[in-house]
Amino acid sequence: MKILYFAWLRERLDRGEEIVDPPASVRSVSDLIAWLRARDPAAELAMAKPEIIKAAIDARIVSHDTPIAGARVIAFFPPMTGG
Amino acid sequence: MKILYFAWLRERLDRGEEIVDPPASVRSVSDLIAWLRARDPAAELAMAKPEIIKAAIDARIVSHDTPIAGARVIAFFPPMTGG
Amino acid sequence: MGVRIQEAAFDPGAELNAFSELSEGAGAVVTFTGLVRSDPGDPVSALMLECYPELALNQIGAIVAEARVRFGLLDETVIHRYGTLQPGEPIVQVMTLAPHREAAFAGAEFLMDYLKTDAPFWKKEATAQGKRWVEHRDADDKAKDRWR
Amino acid sequence: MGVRIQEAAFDPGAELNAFSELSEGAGAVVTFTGLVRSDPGDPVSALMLECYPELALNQIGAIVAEARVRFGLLDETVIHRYGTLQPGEPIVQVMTLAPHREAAFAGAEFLMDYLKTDAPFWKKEATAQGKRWVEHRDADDKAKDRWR
Repeated sequence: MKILYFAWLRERLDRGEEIVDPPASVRSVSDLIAWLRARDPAAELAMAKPEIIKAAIDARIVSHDTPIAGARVIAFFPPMTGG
Repeated sequence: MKILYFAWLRERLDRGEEIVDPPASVRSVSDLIAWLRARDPAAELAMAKPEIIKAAIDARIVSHDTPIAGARVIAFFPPMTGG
Repeated sequence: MGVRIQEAAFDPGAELNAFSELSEGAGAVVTFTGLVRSDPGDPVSALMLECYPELALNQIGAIVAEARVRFGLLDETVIHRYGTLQPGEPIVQVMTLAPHREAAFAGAEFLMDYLKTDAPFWKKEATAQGKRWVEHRDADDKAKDRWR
Repeated sequence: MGVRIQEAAFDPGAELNAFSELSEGAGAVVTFTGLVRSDPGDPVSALMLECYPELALNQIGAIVAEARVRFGLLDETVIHRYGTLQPGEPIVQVMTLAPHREAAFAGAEFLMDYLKTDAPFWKKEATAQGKRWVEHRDADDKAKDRWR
């Protein structure tokens, strides 16, 4: 699956996207954040407060307990400042 | 002094303005309305409900108890429907 | 600040662009454009707008000055037409410029609520059944009263 | 109905004129134009707007559909830019068309409140002290909550 990062999350990770292949035990968005943090010190720091990070699956905003099975694109980003 | 009439008041009186010279006993806007009604059957009807008629002295809106001494132009009109 | 009472048509977009020239500290422009409304179930063929221009300038000037202080506006313009207008034509345009959107919206709504009840214009509609004066709406008084 | 996410500049007045073409039963157009704001005491030399376009179209499309039903709007358009913008440049424009002013104002305010918190854009300001991400404002959450 493809992961997208936006704003300061993208900057701190020094990448806007990456392809990952998490194991089957990674079931929810929360699980995915924990797995991404465990495999990368930059992600460990950038995502240290998961509660302030928002997520979208296939361009729909989701809560962190949403299953990721079947997802093609998962995006992570800080609170939005549009308008 | 000059009197101006607007909207349906102007139509019912069939005039937009007139010059009048009321006696000294006509002190307030209320007095003027009563005097105008007494001298003209069309005004008697058109101004039959003074409470719904608004007044302005020299292009400033005033209440009916305002003295008219020194006024150059007094306007009468129904509630406004601008905007 | 600008108040214009005119018989001539105006161009809403050109007015907006002229109004929102670069102004330091400005972040929000709100534009209200009022159009001659024709109800599909009771069509209006024309709207006659009568006006007392001297009083309109005094009344609108006072409302605009109050709005500027009350909402901290950076600029504001009111354009109001009189004469005979066709359905769909712009009657009135109010524009407010402010640092943030809350003030720009509140200023424009405040100005419109006051124009409806305090600006000396009177509307007469031409319909298939003849001509009729538009009645003053109690809802407009209530809208104005919320700013007290 | 229209939602446009674009890097190119737009002309606020031309957009307003194109939007308010004759529409039967329409009496009110409200236009909100958001400008890149530079505080005189802490000037901004440029604003970088990052965007997730697919999510923006979904989010704004849903908000616009809700606004249309909730306020009985006849039409509405949202234009939102991304990329690098200069102070004073238009970032966003929201336009609503309705029979009466109350609905047009409420619809435009509702759309702006939701765009601030729910549209996937992130602002970064360039200042004399360097670049900084604009913080999400709690006041924007509160503004949105009043529509619940």
